[in-house]
Amino acid sequence: MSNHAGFILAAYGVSFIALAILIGWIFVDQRTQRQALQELELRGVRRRSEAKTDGAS
Amino acid sequence: MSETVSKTARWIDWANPTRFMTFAAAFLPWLGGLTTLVLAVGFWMSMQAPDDYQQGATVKIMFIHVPFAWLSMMCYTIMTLAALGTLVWRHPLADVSAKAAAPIGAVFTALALVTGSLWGKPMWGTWWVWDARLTSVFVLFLMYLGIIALTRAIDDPAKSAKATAILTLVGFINIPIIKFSVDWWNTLHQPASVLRMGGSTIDPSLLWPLLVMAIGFTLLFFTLHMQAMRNEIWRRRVVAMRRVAARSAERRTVQ
Amino acid sequence: MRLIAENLAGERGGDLLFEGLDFTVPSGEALLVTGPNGAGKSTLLRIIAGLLAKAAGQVRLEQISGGFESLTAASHYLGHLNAMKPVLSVEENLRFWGSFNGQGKLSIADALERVGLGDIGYLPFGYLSTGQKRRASIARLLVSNRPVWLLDEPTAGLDKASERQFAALMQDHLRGGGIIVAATHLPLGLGNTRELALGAAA
Amino acid sequence: MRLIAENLAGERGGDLLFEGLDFTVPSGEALLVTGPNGAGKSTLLRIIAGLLAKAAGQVRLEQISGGFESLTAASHYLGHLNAMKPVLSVEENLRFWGSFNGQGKLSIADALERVGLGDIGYLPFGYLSTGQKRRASIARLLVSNRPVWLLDEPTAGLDKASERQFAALMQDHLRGGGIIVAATHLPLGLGNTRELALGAAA
Amino acid sequence: MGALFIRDIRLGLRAGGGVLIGILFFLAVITVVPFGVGPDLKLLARIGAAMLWIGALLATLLGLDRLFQADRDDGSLDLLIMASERHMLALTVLIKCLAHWTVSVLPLVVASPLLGLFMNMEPAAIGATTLTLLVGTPAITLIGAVGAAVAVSLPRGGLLVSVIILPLTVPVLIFGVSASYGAVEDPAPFLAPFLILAAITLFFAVLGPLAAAAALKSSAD
Amino acid sequence: MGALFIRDIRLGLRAGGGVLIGILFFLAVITVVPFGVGPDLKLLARIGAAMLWIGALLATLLGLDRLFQADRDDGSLDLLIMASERHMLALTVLIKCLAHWTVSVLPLVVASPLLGLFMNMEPAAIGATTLTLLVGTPAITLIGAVGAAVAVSLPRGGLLVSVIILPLTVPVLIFGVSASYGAVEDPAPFLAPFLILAAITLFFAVLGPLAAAAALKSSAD
Ligand code: HEM
Ligand SMILES: Nc1ncnc2c1ncn2[C@@H]1O[C@H](COP(=O)(O)OP(=O)(O)OP(=O)(O)O)[C@@H](O)[C@H]1O
Ligand SMILES: Nc1ncnc2c1ncn2[C@@H]1O[C@H](COP(=O)(O)OP(=O)(O)OP(=O)(O)O)[C@@H](O)[C@H]1O
Ligand SMILES: [Mg+2]
Ligand SMILES: [Mg+2]
Repeated sequence: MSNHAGFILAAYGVSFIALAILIGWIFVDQRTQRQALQELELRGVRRRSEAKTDGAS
Repeated sequence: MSETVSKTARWIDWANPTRFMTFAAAFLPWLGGLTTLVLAVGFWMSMQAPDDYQQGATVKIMFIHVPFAWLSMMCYTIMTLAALGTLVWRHPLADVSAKAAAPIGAVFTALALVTGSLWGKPMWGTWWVWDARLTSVFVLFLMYLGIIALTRAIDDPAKSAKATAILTLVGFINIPIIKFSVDWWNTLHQPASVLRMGGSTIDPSLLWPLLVMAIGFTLLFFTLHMQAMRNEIWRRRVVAMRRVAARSAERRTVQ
Repeated sequence: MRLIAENLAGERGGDLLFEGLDFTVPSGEALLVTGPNGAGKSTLLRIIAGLLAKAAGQVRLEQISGGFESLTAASHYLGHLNAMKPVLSVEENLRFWGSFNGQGKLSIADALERVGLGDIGYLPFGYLSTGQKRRASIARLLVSNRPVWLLDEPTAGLDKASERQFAALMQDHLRGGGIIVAATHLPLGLGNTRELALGAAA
Repeated sequence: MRLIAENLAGERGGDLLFEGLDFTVPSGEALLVTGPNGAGKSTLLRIIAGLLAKAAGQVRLEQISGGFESLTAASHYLGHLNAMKPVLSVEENLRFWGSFNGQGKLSIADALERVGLGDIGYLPFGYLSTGQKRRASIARLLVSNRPVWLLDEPTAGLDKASERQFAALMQDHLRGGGIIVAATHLPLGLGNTRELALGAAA
Repeated sequence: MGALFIRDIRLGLRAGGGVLIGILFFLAVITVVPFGVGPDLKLLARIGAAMLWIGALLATLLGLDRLFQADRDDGSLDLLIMASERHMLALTVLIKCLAHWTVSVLPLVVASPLLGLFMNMEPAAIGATTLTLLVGTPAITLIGAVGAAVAVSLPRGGLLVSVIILPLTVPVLIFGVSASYGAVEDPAPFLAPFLILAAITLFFAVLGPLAAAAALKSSAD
Repeated sequence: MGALFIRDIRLGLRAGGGVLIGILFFLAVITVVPFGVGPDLKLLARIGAAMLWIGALLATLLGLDRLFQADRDDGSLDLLIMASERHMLALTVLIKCLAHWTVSVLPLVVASPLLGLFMNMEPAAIGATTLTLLVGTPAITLIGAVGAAVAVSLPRGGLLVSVIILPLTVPVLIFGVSASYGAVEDPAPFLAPFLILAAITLFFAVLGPLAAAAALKSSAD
């Protein structure tokens, strides 16, 4: 039954690649946001109030 | 009455974004580790699983196809609950949750479609048929993409929240309607008859790997979702702080 | 009748523009909202009109006369945009708003006369000059009867004569027991006005 | 350089609004076009800009410096509409007009600084308040270098401080040998100006 | 309310190219299908009803995105929202939908018998299709209103609106087509799907305006 | 010029939600078809090319009427016309058309092979349809641009002219679809209609912008 190996490999391969991209994107996003946040805090910008800023979402 | 109010208030208080962030920071590493472990075991088990007498080795696709299909529906359900959260309780985390879930759900749905197609070609001899289940998953995929597009098109979160929530809710009505009406439509024109393995009679040697994989992918979903929610909250803080910065700077130049 | 704001706060895109505003405008008086560009004058008017959610506090109309149910229902809003269709004639536009908003006071011909457009009501609105467009929108305030007028830079584009004409119209409205809240950079030429100065762009 | 109009006439929808206009604006001076609503001020500016056909006469630029080929090519036109896209940021809008119109003079950041919008260039244009929008459009005049500025009610919606700022910008432009033709109901606060009063609404 | 209806009809006739462009698109759809399926008249007759329905569905989308956008751009939407105590906003939406349907979709319905002839359909099928179009297309407009309201603040919401609403219009299409077939093919019933179609239209006549009104209210800024 | 292209692309992407929307729209349109005609794979394969073309036509027409209107409404059009000594107006029109095509139509062309698979089309037919779409759809945009320009210049009479111009898109559609079929069905030729299609596009690439520019120049008021 190895004549279907191509399909199985393709299915697992596509899934692996897609999930890897998704995970990678989420981690890159995390680093971007964290860096931006740190940079702003270094410049001395403060949120007006935590609850307010988050509440405005 | 007053008791329910205070109860809701307490619950909302618990789930405020700051607490969520603290909780997520502590919890995420463990969740991530567990996910890796379960997925590794599941993968090993599915490699060991015997071939099906009818479907041959292609049954291995089931171990990923079925969890993806389940997760695609679970994710939409979570988004629907979040939409209710936005519209009814106006909870600030609800919109964050919905927005973070949409891309993840879209990926899982796309993978269910792709792995299903890759299974269908050797089993049915065609990549695609317009049968009830396939079509409704495809429409689900379209709705995910539509919701993502809408959240991206309106950049003010306060405004996009409600629009997206309305769309998600209206879309949820759509899923049963489509499933139901596609049956209608299939009885009218003779559909290409579709082979389908009986869901109930799965051999334990196939069932166990499937269950472990399903749990693993569900854990993966929650890990990613929590992390994406964290990112989204950070993103909103960054935007808010940039605005504050800009405004105080403008005050300086004007005066 | 009194327009009352208590501890009112307004925000835009997560930024608080003003907060803790308290004011009362009794019937027959006008409130002039002033302040630099971006101070939040238009935001305040839109909040009073009920078009924008308030960030905190409240604003309401007390002792409403004339059978209106709420502040929004009792208000005319004249924003930057004229809310008229360029392809319809001035008269058609006014006739529509007159019957949609109801409570007619002046006939369309009279209203046009009052803003000095008596002869060109048949022209498509899109053909008018800037100032004429503004005057046609002012005529919209006259064809339906509303006690509260919310005016956002109403005199932008008006020439001196029309400004005086419009000041007279506002005086009439106040004398009839109306209330006016106007955001403006220019003096409006009214007598009994209070002023609310919003801060620098905050 | 001199802007010269000879026996100029303008019409709208078959009506002659003005005729026999003669004027000369030498380099370094401003012409103020005044008159009641509907007198044809905007029409005159659009004719000078080459956007509207003249009914008779002619208008031209003599001794053009800077390599421009015609009056139209040498002119900046600031109409009632801001010619900016609400969904693009202020900077993106200006960058587009800067590279489309070419002949850069100020950088975008400098131009925004000059109109007091230095820090909010990243905001979508649609988010700005009326006066801020107008100031952003004024910045458009600064990013490309054109000797002739045709301004239609340029200060509509500006607060007092921005009006002064804008007057200073216009003075600079004139000092650099530019020409300004402005239609307005309000004094612009310029020194060396000529005035052209168009008749009553015809 | 009547005033709003008249205004919107006037606007549609005077300014928006909706009517004619819609019909034109409808014609284009019907013209190219025979190229696809070949000169097989039987086959054409069979898919005729489906094609008329698909054409009408797509033509309805043209211009639907401007349903509220135009009013927002000139400030009318603010006043319509402010008047919501006098005229319930959902009712205002309903009237606007009706006007849009009258101007842009009704002409298609009227033209459909002619196109049915081109597709070699039987008279009974033509009648049934026209009837289902008449009853079913308002549902599409009403569903579309929700999409248009959600996307109102987007300057170019056109495509987005269609994407949002097309999955929702699927049931309408299915029942419309099956009712049309039911009228000619024997085993298939006509009345059941037709009644369901009418029910869908009535359902969305209530739900669509309510959802659209909610979206519009939250869009004001 | 590059700046104009980039601006228009940005506008298209930002406002409507991106390329994604284009593809998504097409997917949604094509999904609707099997619901109408039924899941018969053979029939779907036969009408596949026609459906892809109809979807593309619809996507091109959506928003095309706003091509110049949007610029006119915010005053940009005046400045574009005034700059005509620096940038020939016809070129400006061409660039705007290109940007519109790139944002709203190109994604569909790219997605069409996938949809061909869904419609169960043969590989040769898929390739031919994609190719004809790539070559033919610009013509539709260019023809539409003339209509849009005329509509801007004559706010009332414009409609009539657009309706005279838009039927010109029908030949494009017909040659596009027949070339697609020519690639798979034996008696029908592929090359002849394909070349005619290419010729139409080239012809309108010259004539369209010139005509539109002339209309725009006379439009300013
Ligand atoms: C693109 C094609 C396909 C799609 C979109 C798709 C979609 C789905 C969905 C949504 C489910 C979950 C159903 C539920 O739990 O209610 C599912 C389950 C399943 N699918 Fe697929 N499928 C596809 C192709 C296939 C093929 C080709 C096979 C096998 C020949 C297959 C076998 C299964 C099995 C065995 C299950 C689990 C059994 C069950 O829970 O009922 N699928 N699929
Ligand atoms: N839709 C919006 N989204 C986000 N921010 C906005 C929006 N509209 C306005 N703002 C911001 O809110 C602030 C106040 O705007 P507003 O229009 O109320 O000012 P204003 O006092 O009326 O100014 P002007 O005198 O220029 O009319 C401005 O800084 C502006 O940038
Ligand atoms: N597109 C048009 N078609 C026909 N007539 C028009 C058009 N635009 C303006 N008019 C008419 O031309 C006359 C002059 O208009 P114009 O805009 O030049 O006046 P203006 O002096 O700028 O007035 P304002 O001070 O109000 O801006 C007006 O009476 C107006 O009705
Ligand atoms: Mg304002
Ligand atoms: Mg003027």
